[in-house]
Amino acid sequence: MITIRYFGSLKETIGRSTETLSISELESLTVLDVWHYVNGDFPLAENILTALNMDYVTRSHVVNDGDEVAFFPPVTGG
Amino acid sequence: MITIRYFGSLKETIGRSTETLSISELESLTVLDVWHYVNGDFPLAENILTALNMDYVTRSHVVNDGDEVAFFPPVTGG
Amino acid sequence: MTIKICDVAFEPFSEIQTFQNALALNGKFGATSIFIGTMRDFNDGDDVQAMMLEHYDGMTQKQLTKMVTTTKSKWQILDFLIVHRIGEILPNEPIVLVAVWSAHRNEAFEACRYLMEELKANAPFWKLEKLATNQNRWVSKF
Amino acid sequence: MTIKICDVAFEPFSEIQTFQNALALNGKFGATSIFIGTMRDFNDGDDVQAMMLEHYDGMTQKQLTKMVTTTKSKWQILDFLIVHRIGEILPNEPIVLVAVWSAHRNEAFEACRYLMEELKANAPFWKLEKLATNQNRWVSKF
Repeated sequence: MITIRYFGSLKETIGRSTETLSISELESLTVLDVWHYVNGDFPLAENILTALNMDYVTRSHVVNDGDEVAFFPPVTGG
Repeated sequence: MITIRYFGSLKETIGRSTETLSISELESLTVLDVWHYVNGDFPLAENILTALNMDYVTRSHVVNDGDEVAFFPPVTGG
Repeated sequence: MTIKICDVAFEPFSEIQTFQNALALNGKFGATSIFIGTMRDFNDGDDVQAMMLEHYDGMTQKQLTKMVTTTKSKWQILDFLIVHRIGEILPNEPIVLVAVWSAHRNEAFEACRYLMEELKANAPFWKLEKLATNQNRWVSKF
Repeated sequence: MTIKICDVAFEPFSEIQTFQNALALNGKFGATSIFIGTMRDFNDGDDVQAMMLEHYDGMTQKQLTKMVTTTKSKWQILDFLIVHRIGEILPNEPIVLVAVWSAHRNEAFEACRYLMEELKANAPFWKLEKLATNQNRWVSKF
């Protein structure tokens, strides 16, 4: 099972903040694959950042069982 | 009359902190001339800074009656 | 070294004073560089009434810790204090505090600036502004 | 805008807090950049017991005022506070405080750094250290 999280304006766009994904053939599933598994054809906008287990990763990074994947717009703290 | 002031380690070297100089022919007297008027042949060391009326000036700046001339080593505040 | 995520208003100067008093660094630090970010009542030409600061709990702490580690590898730093607000913030309330103690001023200045720029670029916070018109607007980067 | 020359120990954080409370800038400033220089108990490899800070009264104020004017012409600044100690200073006592308030962080950071560098380079202060060996030593620049 992997956990998927959304933050900021993307959370509103998607209409969910957290969801989980249980699939059998997790091997070689990338961050981008995870997005499309749960969001279908809805495009992952260019400016959306991606994190795996709370570290920034590229969309082609491989996801493993137990991982937490996050999608969010550019950060605006400070 | 012009006022001459010394600060920091130079004050100790010279042994005075303030003195005045009254001379009749002040015209075209420079900061360096003032130094030698009161300190004779004692050299004005390369690193000594010079101020005229509390603004930094070069040694060739002309001094007028009523001016305050200051000599001091590089500043070390802050 | 302290990183605090704070869901109520904080007083930056008493935070720094309390932190500094507890450091066993008397006579050792010669330089303290501090940055405080405070909420304004205007942004992009509009009046702002309040702001909701959301963050990614866990990732924030992880990223800030990494930034501090990198900063320590670049400059000789004696100690750090970072405080960041989350939740509802009103104009004139502090949002972020970064304070750096070191022996010399260059290190303190450079490290404080670097940390703030890294925090702005990478710490997972998002600001939702409540405008005077009662509209909500996500702050976005250009 | 305040420039203070102070012949007794001062508390930097209460100075800043008091000054900021008196500013009519609530909601207008988004960034505060602060530098505090504190006396260390060591310098150039030697233990230091105390320091006598001499200055050129009048020229100090004149030069600091000029620095502030130049800083204001370079960056959009809302307000400044500069405090500098003179007289006998003990380890762990603050020597200098520079605080800058502005709408945005770049201005605050740049102006604070610029002011400190200008102060170090041009403000007429001289430090005489009293070493642990009881010798006096003028601090010199290299």
